[in-house]
Amino acid sequence: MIATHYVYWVLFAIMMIGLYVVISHGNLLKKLIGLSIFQVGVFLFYISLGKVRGGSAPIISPTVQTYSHPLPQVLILTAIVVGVATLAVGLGLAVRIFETYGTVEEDEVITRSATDPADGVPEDSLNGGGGDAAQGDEA
Amino acid sequence: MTAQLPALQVAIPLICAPLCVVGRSRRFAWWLFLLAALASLAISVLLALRVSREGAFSYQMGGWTAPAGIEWVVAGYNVPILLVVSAIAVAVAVYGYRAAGLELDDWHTTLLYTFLCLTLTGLLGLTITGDIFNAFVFLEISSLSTYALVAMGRRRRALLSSFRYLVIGTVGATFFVIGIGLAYAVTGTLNMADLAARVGAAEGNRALYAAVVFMVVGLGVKVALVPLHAWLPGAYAEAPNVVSMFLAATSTKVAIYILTRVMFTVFGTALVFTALPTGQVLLVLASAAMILGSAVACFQGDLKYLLAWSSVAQIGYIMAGISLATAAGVSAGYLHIINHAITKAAMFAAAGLLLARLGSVQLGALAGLGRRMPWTFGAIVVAGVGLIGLPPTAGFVSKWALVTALVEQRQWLVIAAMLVSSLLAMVYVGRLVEVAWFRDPAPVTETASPPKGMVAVTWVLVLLTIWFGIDASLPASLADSAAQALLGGGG
Amino acid sequence: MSTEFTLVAIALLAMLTLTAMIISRLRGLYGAAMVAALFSLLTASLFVLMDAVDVAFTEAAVGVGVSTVLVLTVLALTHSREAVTPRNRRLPAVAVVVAAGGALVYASQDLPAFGSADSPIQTHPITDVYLVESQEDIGIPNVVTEVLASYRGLDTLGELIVVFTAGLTVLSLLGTLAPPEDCKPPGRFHLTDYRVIRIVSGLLMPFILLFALYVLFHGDYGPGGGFQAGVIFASGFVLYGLVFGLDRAQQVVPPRVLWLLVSLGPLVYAGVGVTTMLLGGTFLDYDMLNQGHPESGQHLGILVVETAIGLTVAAVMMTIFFGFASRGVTRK
Amino acid sequence: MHTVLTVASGVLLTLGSIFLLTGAVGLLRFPDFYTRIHAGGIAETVGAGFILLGLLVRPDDWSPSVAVRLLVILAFLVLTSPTATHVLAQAARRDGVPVWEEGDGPQ
Repeated sequence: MIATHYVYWVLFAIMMIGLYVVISHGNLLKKLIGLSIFQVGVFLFYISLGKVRGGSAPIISPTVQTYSHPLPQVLILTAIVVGVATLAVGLGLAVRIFETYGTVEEDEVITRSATDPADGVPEDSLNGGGGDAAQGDEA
Repeated sequence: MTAQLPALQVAIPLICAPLCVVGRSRRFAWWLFLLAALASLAISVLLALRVSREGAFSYQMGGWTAPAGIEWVVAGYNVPILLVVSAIAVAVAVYGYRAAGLELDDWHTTLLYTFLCLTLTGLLGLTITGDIFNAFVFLEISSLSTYALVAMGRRRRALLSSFRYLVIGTVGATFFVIGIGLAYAVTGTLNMADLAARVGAAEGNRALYAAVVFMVVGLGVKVALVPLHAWLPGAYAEAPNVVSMFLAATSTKVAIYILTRVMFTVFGTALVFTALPTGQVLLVLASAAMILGSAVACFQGDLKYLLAWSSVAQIGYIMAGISLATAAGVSAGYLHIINHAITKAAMFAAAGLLLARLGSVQLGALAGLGRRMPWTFGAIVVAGVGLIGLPPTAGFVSKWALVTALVEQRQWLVIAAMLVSSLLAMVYVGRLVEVAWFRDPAPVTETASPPKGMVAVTWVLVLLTIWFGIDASLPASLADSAAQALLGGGG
Repeated sequence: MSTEFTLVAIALLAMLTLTAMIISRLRGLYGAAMVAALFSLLTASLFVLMDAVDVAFTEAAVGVGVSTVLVLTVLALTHSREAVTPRNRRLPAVAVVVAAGGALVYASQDLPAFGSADSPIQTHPITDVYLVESQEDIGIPNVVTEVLASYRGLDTLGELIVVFTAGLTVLSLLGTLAPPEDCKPPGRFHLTDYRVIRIVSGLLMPFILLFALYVLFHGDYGPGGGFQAGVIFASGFVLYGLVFGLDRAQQVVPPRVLWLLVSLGPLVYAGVGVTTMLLGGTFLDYDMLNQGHPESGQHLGILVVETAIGLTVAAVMMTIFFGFASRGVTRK
Repeated sequence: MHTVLTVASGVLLTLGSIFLLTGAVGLLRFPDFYTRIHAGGIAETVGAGFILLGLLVRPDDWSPSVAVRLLVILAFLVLTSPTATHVLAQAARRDGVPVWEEGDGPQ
């Protein structure tokens, strides 16, 4: 069991470290880093499923007999891209949250959100916008 | 050309999205979204007709036959969802023509329609696909564009709501991927029909049990089933109203669909409901959702938060029906998916009318306005009656079906939870009535009445709930054929 | 498994676990970001060890490159020090982790042994379709490219749409790209003042761009493809923007052009799908592109699709980077 | 010839590993930023360079295409690594990171 399954167990441990960081840490950026670790653990798990003993990369050549399975690799290529896209969106949100709340700690954001009377007011009316209704009527 | 319809169902909104960006104009983007929505509706009607004529059929992407390539399946179980999603999209498009501009500047309105096209693409693709990893990809398309839409909300809290949704949603999606991985390790395939065929051979496999658990939990996040609902209230309430209307009516419904598809047609009732106690656990959670959602809704001071919490409760009703795993239960669940989508869309549309006129939907700001805005509040009350589940609205029909299914299975505790939840719903709808008619009007600055198009859409939706309450033959036949397709073992 | 394989695997896995733990403990986020880059590098090495060269390439480009640059840029815009985690957050986290980890370990009892050649995955008929039949149907040596662009071309289209969505979302959050004249770095400090870095990056630029093209067009025969090429192409411009200033980078690629390129990829990709439908096949059936020779139709389809991916990925990565970076410049 | 090359390759690989190891030790033990990046820089150029050379002369499965790639890697390494060290040092000096002097004690 240990000899044949150790890879899976280590990868599960890595997933769980990532998941722990996501849930327990209040810092939004740290959460995103944790999310990446969690996902990378899953990616490695998929790739480990496709590996064949003594196999080589699935690029067909006359000298090679055994190939590892290409399908998990394709799935993970897709998943990596989805992961970085999510990371970019999360980082964009974190920047905006920092600009409006002045912090990236989730707990502080929540307290500031609860105590600040300005929070009920739409952001653009604070900036002296307020031309929205007029725009709507043009349409 | 009809053979190509399944691909067009998703390809049209997909192509419209980048075109919106190229056009760089709010009007142009709106036209494209309307076009995408109308085309999807037309195609889904055609697909529904074809399914009712000749039964389920599949479409092989790229010309590769099923397990090697990706397969799309149109059958009784996803036709109702396709219809609901595209019909709501049309309503949102017409409603959004004037509504979107009230909350967003020109540039963000253009992006709004782009993201709506993308969400539509994701939801339709998720519904129609017959390949489980492909489902994950479409799930992420719809999720990512949803995060963007929520973040467009006017209040700064929208950003935090969006971020939380992003983190929770991504964890859920990753759980789903882990589940796919475990099932793939045991069966070697990703095609849903092929999976279903091979799952039977791997009976008693513990990896498969874990796969079920991970998928149900992962999709449970997207469904917002208690206790995984934390993202929902903020996301629905802080998003721009057009977005709330679209999401509340469609996104959780599609998640519920894909959950049922995985439970019934991929893993099968024998594994999910007999070998594992999924049914009991889901029933308990559904009951908790009904009570918690309605109870919290009673204490909300903001109409949109109230509606969002009521959605949590309504998801409980749907899940209760589905987790019975009987034909009557699943059919009731589907019926409630259809009816609640229309009712909730009508509710948010009415809330949008208030937002357009008052700029706020705090209950305090609505005091005594019932007489001054009879049409708006009339819509709210009728739709509210639908949320409680009283005749003659559609809500009553589906709740009646649900109670019948529950009685059949002797789930008295769940019925009790339903009753409590309905009473609580009466409280929060009653509160709205009390605020609107029996309080002294607050001094409000009078603004122009909301655009006619928005009022028209709201009332069309409201009348639709009444119509489906009186003559439920169309939704009921769709729901019945869905239940049949799901439980009949059709892969 | 051979002994060397096991030794290398255990060493890499141990280092991977260690770095993951260090990341979770580090409160200085610049440090955490750098260790996270190391984590990605180790991951990429493991991917190579497990024969996933394309994935390793992507992870190296994305995890070590793009993610790190993005996180560092955002750290420069926000706080780089994390507050102490309150104790009350730990308990639910531990509960979730124990439950999920327990379920996984429970599941692992029935997972096929690592590397076994008779697991359900390896014995499923599609293995032969991908590894043997594909050589007759498509005839490209890199099977990963074949499966990615043809058999599961729809997933890849979806992936491209996700990238497109991410680019738009960042723009929607951070506002339109600032015009070049607003992106001039604040006076006193210029990286351009360092002659060494200016000359070295000037020397490297053409090679980076050339390498990107090589990766794009060599994807049929070796690891590589549109996505990796796009990332490398974008990293060339990111380097240029970092060294010579955002204003000059944006003069080379104006925001308007970026916009067009961002949406061009999905349009081209979906356009290929529609074309094959008009020619009588199903969506993305490249056989239709050259009806006499389905093989060359497949080659053409895969090439066009990979180029579309490369275009959009490069454009989106640049958009995202410029979005974050110009935020920093214009805010000061 | 084969034996000579194998031995040479082994020696080069060992040398490279030793340099990498000393670089790592130096990174931990040196007292200030500047000396540490010196250690890191040595490891990066000399250590990695020796390892690449060792791989280059390895006679088993030697092929021109691999050799060319190794040489290209070496060329880029020689170009980029000192540049990175240089920029780091410049940036540290601009930010006023103090230089360790005899008698300052460990940092």
